[in-house]
Amino acid sequence: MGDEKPKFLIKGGKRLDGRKPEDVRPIQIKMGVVPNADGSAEVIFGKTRVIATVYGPRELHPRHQVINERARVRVRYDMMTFSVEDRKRPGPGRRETEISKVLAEALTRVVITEKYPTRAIDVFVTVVQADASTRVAGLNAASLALADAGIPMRDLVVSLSFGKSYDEKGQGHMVVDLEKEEDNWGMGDIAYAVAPALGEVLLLQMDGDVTLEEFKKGKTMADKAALEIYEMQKRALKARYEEGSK
Amino acid sequence: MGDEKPKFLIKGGKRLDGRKPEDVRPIQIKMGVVPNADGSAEVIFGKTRVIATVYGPRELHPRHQVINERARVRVRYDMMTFSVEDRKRPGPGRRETEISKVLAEALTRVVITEKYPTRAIDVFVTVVQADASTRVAGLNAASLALADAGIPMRDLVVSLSFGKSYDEKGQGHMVVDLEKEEDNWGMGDIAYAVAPALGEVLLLQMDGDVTLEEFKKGKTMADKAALEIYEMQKRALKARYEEGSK
Amino acid sequence: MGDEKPKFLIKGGKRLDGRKPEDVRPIQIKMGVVPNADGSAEVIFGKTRVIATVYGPRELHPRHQVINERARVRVRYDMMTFSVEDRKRPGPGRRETEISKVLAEALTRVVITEKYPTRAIDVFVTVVQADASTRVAGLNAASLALADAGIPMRDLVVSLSFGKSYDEKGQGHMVVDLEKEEDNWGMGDIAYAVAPALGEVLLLQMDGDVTLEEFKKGKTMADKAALEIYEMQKRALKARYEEGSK
Amino acid sequence: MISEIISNLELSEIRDAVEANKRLDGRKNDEFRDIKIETGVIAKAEGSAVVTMGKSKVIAGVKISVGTPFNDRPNEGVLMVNAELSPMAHNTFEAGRPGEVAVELARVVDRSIREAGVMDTKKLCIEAGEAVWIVNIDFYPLNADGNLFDAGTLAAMAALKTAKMPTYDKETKILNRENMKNAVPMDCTVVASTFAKIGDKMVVDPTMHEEYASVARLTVGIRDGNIVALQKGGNGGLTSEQIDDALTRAIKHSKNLLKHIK
Amino acid sequence: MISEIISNLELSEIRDAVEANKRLDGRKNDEFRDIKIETGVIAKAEGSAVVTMGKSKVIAGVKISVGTPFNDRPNEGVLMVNAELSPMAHNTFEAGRPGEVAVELARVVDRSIREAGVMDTKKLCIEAGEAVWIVNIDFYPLNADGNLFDAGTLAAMAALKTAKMPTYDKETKILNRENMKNAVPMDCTVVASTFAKIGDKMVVDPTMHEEYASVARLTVGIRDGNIVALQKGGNGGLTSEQIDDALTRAIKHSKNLLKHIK
Amino acid sequence: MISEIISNLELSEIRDAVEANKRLDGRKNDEFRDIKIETGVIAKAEGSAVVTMGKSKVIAGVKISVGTPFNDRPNEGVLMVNAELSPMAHNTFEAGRPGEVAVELARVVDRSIREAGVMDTKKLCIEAGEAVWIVNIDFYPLNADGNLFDAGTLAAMAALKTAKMPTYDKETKILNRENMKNAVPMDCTVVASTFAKIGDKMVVDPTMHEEYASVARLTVGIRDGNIVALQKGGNGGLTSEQIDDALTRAIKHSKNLLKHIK
Repeated sequence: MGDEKPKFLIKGGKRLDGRKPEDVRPIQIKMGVVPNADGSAEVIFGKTRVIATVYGPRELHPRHQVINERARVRVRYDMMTFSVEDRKRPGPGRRETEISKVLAEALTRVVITEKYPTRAIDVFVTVVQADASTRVAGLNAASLALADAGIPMRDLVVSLSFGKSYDEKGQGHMVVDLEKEEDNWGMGDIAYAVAPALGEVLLLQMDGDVTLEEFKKGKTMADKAALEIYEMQKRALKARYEEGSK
Repeated sequence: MGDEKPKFLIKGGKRLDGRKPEDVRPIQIKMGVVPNADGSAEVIFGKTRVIATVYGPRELHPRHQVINERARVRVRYDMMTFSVEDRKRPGPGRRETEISKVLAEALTRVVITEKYPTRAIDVFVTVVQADASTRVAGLNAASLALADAGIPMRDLVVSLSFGKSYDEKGQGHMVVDLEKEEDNWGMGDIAYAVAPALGEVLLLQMDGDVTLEEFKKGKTMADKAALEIYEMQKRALKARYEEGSK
Repeated sequence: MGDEKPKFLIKGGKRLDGRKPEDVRPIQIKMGVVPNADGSAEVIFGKTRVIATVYGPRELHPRHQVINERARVRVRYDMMTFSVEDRKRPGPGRRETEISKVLAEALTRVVITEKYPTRAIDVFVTVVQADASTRVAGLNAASLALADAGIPMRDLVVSLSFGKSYDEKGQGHMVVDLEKEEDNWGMGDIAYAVAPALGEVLLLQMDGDVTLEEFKKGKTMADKAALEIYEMQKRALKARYEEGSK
Repeated sequence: MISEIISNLELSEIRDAVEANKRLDGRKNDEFRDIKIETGVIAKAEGSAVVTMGKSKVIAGVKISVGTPFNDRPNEGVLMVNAELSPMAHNTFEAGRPGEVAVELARVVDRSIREAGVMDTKKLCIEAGEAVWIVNIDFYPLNADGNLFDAGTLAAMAALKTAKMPTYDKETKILNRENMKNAVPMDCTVVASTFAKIGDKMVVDPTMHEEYASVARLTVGIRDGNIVALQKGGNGGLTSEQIDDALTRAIKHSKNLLKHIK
Repeated sequence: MISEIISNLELSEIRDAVEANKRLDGRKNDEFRDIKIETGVIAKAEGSAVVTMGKSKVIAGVKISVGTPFNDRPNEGVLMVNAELSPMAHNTFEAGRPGEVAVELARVVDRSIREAGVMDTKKLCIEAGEAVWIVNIDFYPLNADGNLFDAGTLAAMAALKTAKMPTYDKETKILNRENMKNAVPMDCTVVASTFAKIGDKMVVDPTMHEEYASVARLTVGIRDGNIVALQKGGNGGLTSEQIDDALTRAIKHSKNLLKHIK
Repeated sequence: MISEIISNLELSEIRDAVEANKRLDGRKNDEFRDIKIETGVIAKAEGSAVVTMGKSKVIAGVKISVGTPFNDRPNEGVLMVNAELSPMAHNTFEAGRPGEVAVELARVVDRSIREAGVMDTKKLCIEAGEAVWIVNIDFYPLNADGNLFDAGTLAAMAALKTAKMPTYDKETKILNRENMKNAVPMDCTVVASTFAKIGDKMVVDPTMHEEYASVARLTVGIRDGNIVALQKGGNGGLTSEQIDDALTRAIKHSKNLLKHIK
């Protein structure tokens, strides 16, 4: 990563990969990619590839983690060692621990956990290839994998990043779905998730430097893009359901 | 600590900080410094500052540690990372493990543990600033915190260090309550605790090189100083009690 | 181990230590070497010394390891820090974990585990001095220690290594019971164990490069040597039994 | 956030109080507790501070040493923020490796400081590729009563502001902590405001019981009126309006908070 | 091998099927499942492959970096093979430090590659005693349905075969992964065949349920028709004839397996 | 000290025996068990010894290697003493990281050796700041029947006394353990005596059952008649007189113990 900072990330309204500020990268959704799991999905955002698998509801160990009134949604976000430029040591570090926590909180909001008191619903979010926005790609995958597992949900979780790029004059521009260069060099990186039907924001993390107005503008762009992703999720689930019922 | 060895630690009956051999440093006791805890106390010996907190009697995990007939007194001695010259890595190492063990043994003797079968009484001894004699300062703090928590006790534990300093001729002199230079360069460092009413020694650890006569002399000096500290403990508890009953 | 590769490991039918290809090193068996244990044995193959101790059948912790129908045979293979050329860090690494697994599997076959449902039979295999073939020496010791502990068994486990040496022309020769130089520089190292009465191979691991014919030849040699070791085991147990019944 | 249970009675008391904009300790929903900052409390540390925020109390210490830079940043020093939820400070804190609560706390405080550009780590270079300053900020609650995020950020900033640099002799490789005079190089100051969602209100600077009674949390790091760090926590969601409300209020609060750090 | 219980009914079905040389999925006892290998699947990795073997699916990636050699081998690079039985891939896999099953799997795949002499680590020396190439091969099951040994070995070999070397500038000590062209130096190819003993038959390439139904396992690594690695697993024994049978068949299978790795 | 329970009957037998100054194994309260020391038992180690003390048996080994000195002591070698309470030796010893019992045991033996000045670590310097000798002494009980402190100290000393130094070539950085001749530099010898308080008597060299029956323990390290290390253990207290008594006796015993170490 001894790379030089690029002169611009956006120029004439076009980003480095040709996208407009409000464009997400090509998104692919593959359902049921891990047959062993109770539910699974792979979500691809450009060069970012993440697989989520769900096991459960199942018995919860260790005992002191049991919640009497509802199921506990546990998330383990991890990166394959070769998913990044420099080999990542196996096993979660502090970054992965934090991400696992906020993903679990977002998913807990939509899972109807009270249907499964004392049980565990385990979600494994595994980054196969990282090109920024891995946690939000993973959260979409997790939402789909939960639905694939037949876990009753209040809504889907729709997630993407947004942030602040700069043009050749150093002027900031809000953009959605950051790729690697924008994440490395941009002036703001926001991980964001909504439950559209509930009208709630479930994930919000930011590194950067933005004004309140910039933030609001980005959020509006993200909300719009989220609706597209929401539709994709629903289409993928419908197709999966129809395939299953054949 | 690439420091030079001082030419003397005591000269003309005066130690580097002006104390006489039998003098302890100025001691401060603050009760109830951590309101969250069931009991707490801070003890300051010169520049050494240690806080002890007590939680319990409470349920004991893991199960295999439970003692059917009595409570288990557990101690966790730890140092804040910035309490010492070179940052200490967080978490206890081998030194801390050993100290925790001997402190727990000393406290177990005075707590009427049979009143709380199967329970845990947890004592956390945290060094905020270290200038030698941290474990003995911590043991006084722990004794006070236990009393503050209302745990029934057979006696208080009164603790201080003693050791052997040298004068400008290299001649040894027994002194009480070592500060850092005396600890680093002296010829004997003894951690010592007594239960005055029980007439028992509850802590005794030594690094150094002393004759039997020197040891006995130091012990006599320490026993005398211990009685002063005993009175201070009692006064602090009395003041705390009166404050509480207002 | 910056040592030079020797010009040959065998010449004129004689190995570096004078043995013929089919010869095992002098073997010593000492029973009951650790009186604390329920059973124990030390096995010495030349300069390789291994002690095995057995504790059990005893209660098994943690609970999730319990097998309802039978006892679980657990093995912990470990090397003393000073048993090897360069000090080994205490505690098992990946190599030790693998060896422990295959030893446990071999022993499970011969122990009549169904006699002790839910219990643990713990076997500790400790290398005191390593000169190759430590796991097979350890497996013989474990077999004897189990018998010494009075654990009912279907058969004894008889174990030795075999492999492929080279002569001064680089020609391969199969040999049994490798010592250190043969292990380091030879072209094949096979850890092997049989239960002679059952007619089964219970341990088989190989590093190397051999043809099928070479392998078969070595195996035949090893089977022959195994019968000698089998007799030694039986003699050692008989002597132990007679000593015990005096 | 923390698994202790509070009674349903207390829960509804807290909610009613927030609804009436008069919290149980008498504060309005947009009011911080009293803040007191004491610096230079640890002689052994290069910088230190104790922050008292109501009944929450946090101690932070700065230790500065010399190490080798990371391979990919040969001319940058290293800043590390770490939170230790020592079991001394609350009966729900456990000994052992930092759990997810401690990790999140440390990372959120670290994030504000890093993203605000408080420290230009290039100024911590002693000799490129060879030796750089390593600045460790560790903080511990001395008593935990909620909102350790904001108290921790204040403590870290106050400790850093008052810290002094050791000196280092490149030849002898000796680090000297006597007569430290120079301040640590700092470019700006950052503060954080944390909000808890109780009912559908956002209350600032929650106590621990308010945290138990809340369904979501939002921490906002502000530097010069700009947002530099955000972290939502908790199993509940926030509406877009609740977020905007919190951000606006955090910008306002930042001015008061900054006054506490000289 | 893995502690999941299968029903007695299924157990006897599997045994009867093997006895009749017609396994539950229709295969003969000496038949592998269909194998599919896709390489270059991970742009971030220097080499990568996904191997599908029936319902078992394994991904392997190669990462190459520069490090210092071991003291006792100053002019040799380092090759490391690691298996991660991530809990994503099966409900019996657990998070945390690799257990004995993962360790054995990694070490057996590593053993075949090392003992076959696939890589002459002396060719990985950049500057003796100073800098050598470190080649890490990590593999993960993406779906586990038995015989991860053979699938893992294939995946590791296919990833290695298609891997490219980064470049390294000794002066600036900069590692460059752009425009990688040169292949990783390889001297040969190794493959493995694994047999499960069910009843008194040895069946090749067992599914996970066949593994549950088996009492012993034998993995055979073959290079150029020679045996380079062996590993018996399981609580049961093998007769000498069963071993010889497996070895003979493994040599035969190796030719087909090799065809899958270009 | 160790949580195994002994019966009340045995407890009172032990107490009565001590009271009568005729312990269950026939010894007087101030009598050690028979001590046997065998050295040079491990050819792979630079020094080694097995100490038998009644039914307690301890093996110690010395390994010597070359490493870099600590930053703050550039011209001093390193001496490290470690105790491994391997589960092989007693059914109460557990596998895993050393517990507090093992840590205390190791540190108390280490303390005697270090404080007595047995080894001047400055004599272990090869090249200041660059290379120094690292001397590791590890000891393991081979059978545990009480008083591992004194047996461990004897074993460590005997192993060290008979250890030989490897040679080291500064140019090639090659460590050579062939034909080792020179002794390890030692300035003195230290021994330890441990007392258990049973009733109000102090008995020397307790068996494990005597340890169970005791309420406190005192270990005394003696060099040249001076006290160099002390460690009290156990949940009970000692009177001042009991301590003085133990110290006096430890000084006396030290002369006999020294005879066992040539």
